[in-house]
Amino acid sequence: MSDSTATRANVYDVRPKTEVPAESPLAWSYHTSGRPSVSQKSRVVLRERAMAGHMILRGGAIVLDEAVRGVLGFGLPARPNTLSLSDDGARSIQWLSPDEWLVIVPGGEEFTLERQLREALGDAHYAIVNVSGGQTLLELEGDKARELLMKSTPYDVHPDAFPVGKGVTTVFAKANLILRRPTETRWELVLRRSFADYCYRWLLDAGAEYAIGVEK
Amino acid sequence: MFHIYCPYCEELREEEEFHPKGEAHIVRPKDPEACTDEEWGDYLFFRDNPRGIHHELWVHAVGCRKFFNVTRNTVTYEILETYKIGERPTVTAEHLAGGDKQGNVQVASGGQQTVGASGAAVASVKGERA
Amino acid sequence: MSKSLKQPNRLKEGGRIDRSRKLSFTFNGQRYQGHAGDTLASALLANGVDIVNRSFKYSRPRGIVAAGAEEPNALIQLGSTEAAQVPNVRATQQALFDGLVARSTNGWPNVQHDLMGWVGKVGGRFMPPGFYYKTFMAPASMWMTYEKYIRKSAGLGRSPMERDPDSYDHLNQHCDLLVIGAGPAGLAAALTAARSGARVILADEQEEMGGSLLDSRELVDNQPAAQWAERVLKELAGLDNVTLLARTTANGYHDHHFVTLHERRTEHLGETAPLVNGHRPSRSRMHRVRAGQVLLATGAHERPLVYGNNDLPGNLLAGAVSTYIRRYGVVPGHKLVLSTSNDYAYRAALDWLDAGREVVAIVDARPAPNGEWVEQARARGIRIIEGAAVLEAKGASRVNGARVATIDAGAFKVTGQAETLDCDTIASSGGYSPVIHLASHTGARPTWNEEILGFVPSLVKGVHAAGSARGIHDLAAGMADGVAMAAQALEALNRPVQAIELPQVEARREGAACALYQIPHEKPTLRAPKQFVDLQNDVTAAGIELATREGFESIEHVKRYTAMGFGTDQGKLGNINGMAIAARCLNRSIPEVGTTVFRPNYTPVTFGAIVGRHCRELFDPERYTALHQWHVENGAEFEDVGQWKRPWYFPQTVNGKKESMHEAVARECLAVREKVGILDASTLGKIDIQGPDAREFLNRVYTNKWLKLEVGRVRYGLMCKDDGMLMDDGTTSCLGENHFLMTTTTGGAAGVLEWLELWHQTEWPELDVTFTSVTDHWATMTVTGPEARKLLAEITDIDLDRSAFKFMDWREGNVAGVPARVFRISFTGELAYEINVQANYAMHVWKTLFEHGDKYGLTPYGTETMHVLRAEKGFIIAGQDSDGSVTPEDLGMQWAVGYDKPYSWIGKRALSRSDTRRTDRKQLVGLKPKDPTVVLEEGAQIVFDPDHAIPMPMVGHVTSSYYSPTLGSGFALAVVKGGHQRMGETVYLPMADGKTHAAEIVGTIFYDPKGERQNV
Amino acid sequence: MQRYSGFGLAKHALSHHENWERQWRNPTPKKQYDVIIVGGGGHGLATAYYLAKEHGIKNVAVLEKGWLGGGNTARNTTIVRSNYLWDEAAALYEHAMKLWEGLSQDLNYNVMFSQRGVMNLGHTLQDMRDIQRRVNANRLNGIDSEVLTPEQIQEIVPIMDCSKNARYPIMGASWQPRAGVARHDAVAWGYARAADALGVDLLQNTEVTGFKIRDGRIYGVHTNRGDIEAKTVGCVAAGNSGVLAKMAGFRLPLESHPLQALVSEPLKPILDTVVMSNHVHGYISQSDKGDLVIGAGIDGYNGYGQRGSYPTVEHTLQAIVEMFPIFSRVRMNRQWGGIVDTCPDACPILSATPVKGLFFNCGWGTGGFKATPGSGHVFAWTLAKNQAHPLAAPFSIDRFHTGALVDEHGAAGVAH
Repeated sequence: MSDSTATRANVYDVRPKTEVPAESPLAWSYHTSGRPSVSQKSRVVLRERAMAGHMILRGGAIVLDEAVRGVLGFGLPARPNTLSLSDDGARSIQWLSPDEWLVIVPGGEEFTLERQLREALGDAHYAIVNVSGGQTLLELEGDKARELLMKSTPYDVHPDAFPVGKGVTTVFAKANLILRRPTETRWELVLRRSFADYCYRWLLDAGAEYAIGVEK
Repeated sequence: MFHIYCPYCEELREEEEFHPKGEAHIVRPKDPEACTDEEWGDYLFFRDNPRGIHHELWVHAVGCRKFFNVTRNTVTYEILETYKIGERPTVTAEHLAGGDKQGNVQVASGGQQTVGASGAAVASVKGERA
Repeated sequence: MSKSLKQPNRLKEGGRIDRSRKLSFTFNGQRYQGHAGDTLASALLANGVDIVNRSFKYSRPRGIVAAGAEEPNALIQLGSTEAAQVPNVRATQQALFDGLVARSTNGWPNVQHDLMGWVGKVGGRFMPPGFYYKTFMAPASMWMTYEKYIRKSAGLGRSPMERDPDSYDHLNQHCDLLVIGAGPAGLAAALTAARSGARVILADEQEEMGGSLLDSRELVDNQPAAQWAERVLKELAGLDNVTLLARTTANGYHDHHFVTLHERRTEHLGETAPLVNGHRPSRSRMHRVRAGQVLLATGAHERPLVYGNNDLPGNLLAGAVSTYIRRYGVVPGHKLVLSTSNDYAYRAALDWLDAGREVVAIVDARPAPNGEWVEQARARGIRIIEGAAVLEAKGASRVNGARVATIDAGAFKVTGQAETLDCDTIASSGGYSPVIHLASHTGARPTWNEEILGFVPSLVKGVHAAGSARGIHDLAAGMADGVAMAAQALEALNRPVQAIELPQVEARREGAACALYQIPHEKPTLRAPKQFVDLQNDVTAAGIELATREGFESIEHVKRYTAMGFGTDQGKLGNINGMAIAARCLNRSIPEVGTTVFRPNYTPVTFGAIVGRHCRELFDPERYTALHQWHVENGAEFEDVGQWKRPWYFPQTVNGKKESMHEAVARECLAVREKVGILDASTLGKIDIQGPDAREFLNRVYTNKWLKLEVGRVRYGLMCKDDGMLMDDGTTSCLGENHFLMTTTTGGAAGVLEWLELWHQTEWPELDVTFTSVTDHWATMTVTGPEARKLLAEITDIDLDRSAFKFMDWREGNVAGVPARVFRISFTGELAYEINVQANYAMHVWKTLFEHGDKYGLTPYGTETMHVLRAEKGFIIAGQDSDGSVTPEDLGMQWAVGYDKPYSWIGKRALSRSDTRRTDRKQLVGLKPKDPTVVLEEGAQIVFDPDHAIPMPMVGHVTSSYYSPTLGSGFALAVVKGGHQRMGETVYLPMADGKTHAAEIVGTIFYDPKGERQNV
Repeated sequence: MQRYSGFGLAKHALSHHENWERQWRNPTPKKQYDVIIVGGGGHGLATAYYLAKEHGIKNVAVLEKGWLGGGNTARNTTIVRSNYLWDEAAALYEHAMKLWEGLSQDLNYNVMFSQRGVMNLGHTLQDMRDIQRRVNANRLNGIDSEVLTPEQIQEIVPIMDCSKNARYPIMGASWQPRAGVARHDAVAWGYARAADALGVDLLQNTEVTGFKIRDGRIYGVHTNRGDIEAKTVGCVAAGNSGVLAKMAGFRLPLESHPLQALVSEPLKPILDTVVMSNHVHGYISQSDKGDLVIGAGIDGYNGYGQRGSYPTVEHTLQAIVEMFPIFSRVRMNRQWGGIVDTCPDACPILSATPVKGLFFNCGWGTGGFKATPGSGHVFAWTLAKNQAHPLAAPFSIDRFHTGALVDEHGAAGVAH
């Protein structure tokens, strides 16, 4: 059934060329639930890395790995449920399934990246989907961050089971998200837009006993 | 709550991440138009529903979104192996009733969940055949 | 008042209470004092409170029997305020705190003088087990009245009537080894595993860890046993790989070693959680533990003996007597008679004597007991009556004597002359039952062990039991077993074992116990004084005998007929005695009668703890679109669609009066039909489909044809399951030769995506295609109405000319400066553009549309108006106009069925089954009410003959019905048997108010039948 | 049979209850019976009773592998109602309802059928459409059923949160006043005692290990207590139907699933009706003993283990506390699981099979208990006449081949 022609897809930049007001998925949450301030007592600190570029890559690992290395300078994570990062940590690729990866890059880079990847991939079988509007990324730090996660996800977040460089899609309260640990001290939560407010309110509620604060 | 080895994620995950999707290895007839109503109804609705070893389809819904197969004892709920779509089970009721390997069932790499069937599992399978 | 503050039963010294901290509390309105470290039960006993409750059925006075989870009687209502009420708290498990307020759950007007007790005394004999099955039947009409009175006497405590002020939470835990029980075996096991480097959780239900070590007479390393426990706990507390959870009950053992541990975080501090650093912690916490291996060191429960009036206050378990004396410094009486079948219980008499009170006698059922503690008792001058037992307790509101005689336990006969001993306390021990509850939660059936006279757990793989929990009651052996079982668990985990050195425990010679359950009486059981088996449910030996006499021979039947074991203690004290009695009556052995099965919970758990944080605002996610804030600020009423909050309608305030829904919808509808409206359609499911085989795939999952859809075009499609019934519908656009965007219904989005993956992964893996949800990525705004083009033209660079951008085309370009895909599809029948932009920019685009829309009368509308408009056009809603029994043909949508597609697409074959070929199937039609002012009820049933008697043959029902402001009348969609062939016929809708509406069957399209308006 | 009455009870009390007779015999199996019923649960015992009482067929054996009423009869949440959507299902359940209404007197055994009303809540517009559709259908089928407003609901159940602040505010409900609950064990025992009195042999601890089939016709069964012959065999073994079908050489359109339930500790009376919500997914009533009896939907996987997954219990209690916030401090005593045989259309099978003389009564899903008298009555007729009772006819196995399903899914009336 398949032919060997290139994936002929509709590709275009969804970012406006001009300055246009943009709202992260948490805009409504900040408006209604506020942002508890960070204090000395805060044992968990939350920070949104909004407006980043999020892309889904689909295809064979070997082909994609080569293209990604060429374009981004680092490859796909080698193992399931892991993460590879650029040297500066600003760009990441995460394993989602045997033929699916999530690439997160600084906002604005995604379209260029998509074009470069498509160029590099040529006739290969693959798909690239921009999902930047559909999700956002939260960072969680502090000595009680792990306990807060234990309240929220059945996944084992003990360092033995969740070393630096790991990332998984899992259950979070009654939603789901991508949970990752790019550094020793930092956790990242990739939330779906429509569930973001629920997850945010959950974090504030469950984090209240740790005097959770939200950085602007 | 089950602890299920996802053969694609290559680790054990909580049942909350999965959805059961019924009996595995149900093949859609190649030529539906050539089927009688009875054959079509059998494909749609009739199931083995065994008490004992059951091969079933699950999806790692909150995870890699892959479908895969689980061989599970429907009485003890013990999972004997999990394996990818397109693969065949190595643990079957016939196999376990056969006897010699029941204590230490070896499974293809990645598919291993728990080694060996419990006595109860074997007993129930044997009971079914008696 | 001052008298009651004296604590007459409190010893001058001893116990593990903090005598420097006095706590006052109230029980049944009376103020008392206790100490930190007390339980409510130990404090009540210290204060000499005998009657703590009245029994459930016979209303007999009841006192405290046990010291732990097995307590059947001392169930109290806790709480000083309405919102803090907790029913049925076991006084033996409630730590005392200052200001605690408790009362008995039964007894009217109070437990001391209870009127129901009189009823129980006189009426008790008319209430054998199952009495209600045998009476209250005549006349039939009276049952509900009888039942009203039966219900009045139901229940123990009462529910609070106000919202719980506290919160609860969950903590997901993972470990290599979960050790349940921190007694000698559990501590030894935990230490072994901890030193071996495993991730260990050690949980114990009591206020203080240590289990039997805390009240043991035995020395460990020549020191009180509790000191060894303290040493071990200190070491464990210092290890990173160990989590210690005190006050934490393992209440359920679920599959694959998932165990729920209920930690009472603040229940010892107050009736509501106290403020800590300005924040109230959760009152209790459920640890959801996934363990690699589990070690049960849950100990054993002592069995009481079953003799006459064994429920009078002053009858206690022998072990409880020791616990109260040694752990709490409380002697629950003055003159003790101990009735026992074993050596170990002798410690109660020795402890009693040490406390300086009188031991009247030890009544030992064995002919010549000679163990070490027996000899000690003899040496200390205690009278030991051999081969004998207590036949019955004497007394009215407290024991004042014990009738004792020699017995032949095997022949179940009293052999000697009875003697009445003057005493106020009877302690009894019939042996020790391993606590096998958790093991039996796994489905493993326990087995009877004749040697220890108890059931021992059967263990599924990965579960280990150690010490008393598997019948190894000896202290030294139990500790050694803890080490051995921990090693066994570590080996299963492939971990090296770091052995620990066991402490020195002096060996103690112990004589064999005898099997003793029910004590014979001179009278036959049915005529003897009541001998209680299950105290909480008032089940007696006579009741069990009667059940077996009536043919209830399986132990499950006996339990159900008598209610034995169905109380909140789940028969911890009574089940085995009950089985033994049933076995005696049936002339069988205990294992022949059956086994005993326990279900979670081990002890009851508040709903709140199980619910955790998933309540109130966090009960279920609320999903919002990117435009939610605007909707809120503009007064939208919302409709729940799945988890989404969708604007339902936007009521405006006209002349200070808020519009009704009807008014708002009429205004919104007319705005769309006459000017332009806007809908937030972002909740529709959106799936990005890419790959060279995408087209073929669509051709197989949709009923209609997809091979020739050109890039830039959009098509509507129906999706069926393989039974031919409609599953979902939506439009799919061709974005590129190998690239499509599918839309689904709001509620169907996740299901459709999983459906596509199912078919791709399991049936057609050879097709090269991928599916990615982009529901959240794109925000969708539908601008529709005659003025839509003019409005949109103001803010877009897309050529909107009707020849350049046709109906069912899509184009890309900028809208309000934001890159967009615009789809010319219409769900309203009017000219319509669905604008899709990256969701982060949606609010800007939406607001820009309003900035420009005023002059065109741009009106926001919600789902209700959307429904009216689409129904006027005969567009269906999957799930509303169809229900899982409706085919595309039933909907009259043969135009969307590709009968000649080469591949037998999903659902095709089923359409030719005999039932789906019937011509009289229920088919979708329009209904025009004969009275235009009538809006038919959705769900109204349709008949052909309104004069038919009930039951009336029903031929269909109304699926959608609205008032159409455009048509000026009500109209409806409905399914009617053979409806497609019945155009113009009249049907009837008989309603609950007695009216019958008449309606004409018409086509489904009520407005603009040629579709000219959407195609301008 | 010793007749039960209040007067008799008093008389027995005076003789210290020493003269009560067995409620049923413990007979040894005969070699041959006219009809064998496989399965001694409520449905099987009811079938035997009606065979003897209504059709004069008294040479009947009920074979039970464990103890009478030990399957789902012993483990359900005892709700009885008949407000089903489709005519076929409604007729069957209403037939049962009418029998329930005189059952205690008919059996001379108080099954404590308590018509305290059942309420099905609606929380969305679609819920309300479904409720109206069902209530209208019920009414035209002669079944008592009405739609309640939130105000009426609040009046009947004052402790429920009917406020607009709820996550899914209550928009209305269907209400069947004649519906209610019954004492589940008593139903099995009452039928057993009455059937026994008519001569039916109740054989406990008697497990069927195979069928004797020749030329496509049944002539008996193999059991652990020897072979027993009968030309008519009816299988009524919920939780075991698939296994029995396999022994007889065919498959059924069934899956067996765990269905969990739980009870609170006994409380003073606080809830007088049965409240069910399909949307937030939980249902609740209070027993005469004071327990809150709570349940929800089935677990998704096949299971014969009489237990299910813990998250199901969590979700159920979340729903209960959402509806009844005051129950947060009430404590859960016990949970358990039953095994329900579910059909793709959530309706039962009452049917002949490919083997002549062998009939199956199964697939009741979560609806089994409430159907007990009707199921037994209709199945007895079917076995006696070797022909489907008119109420049973729509529930033949054939429907899964022709496509004539009676789809109670999506009718908001399916759960319990």
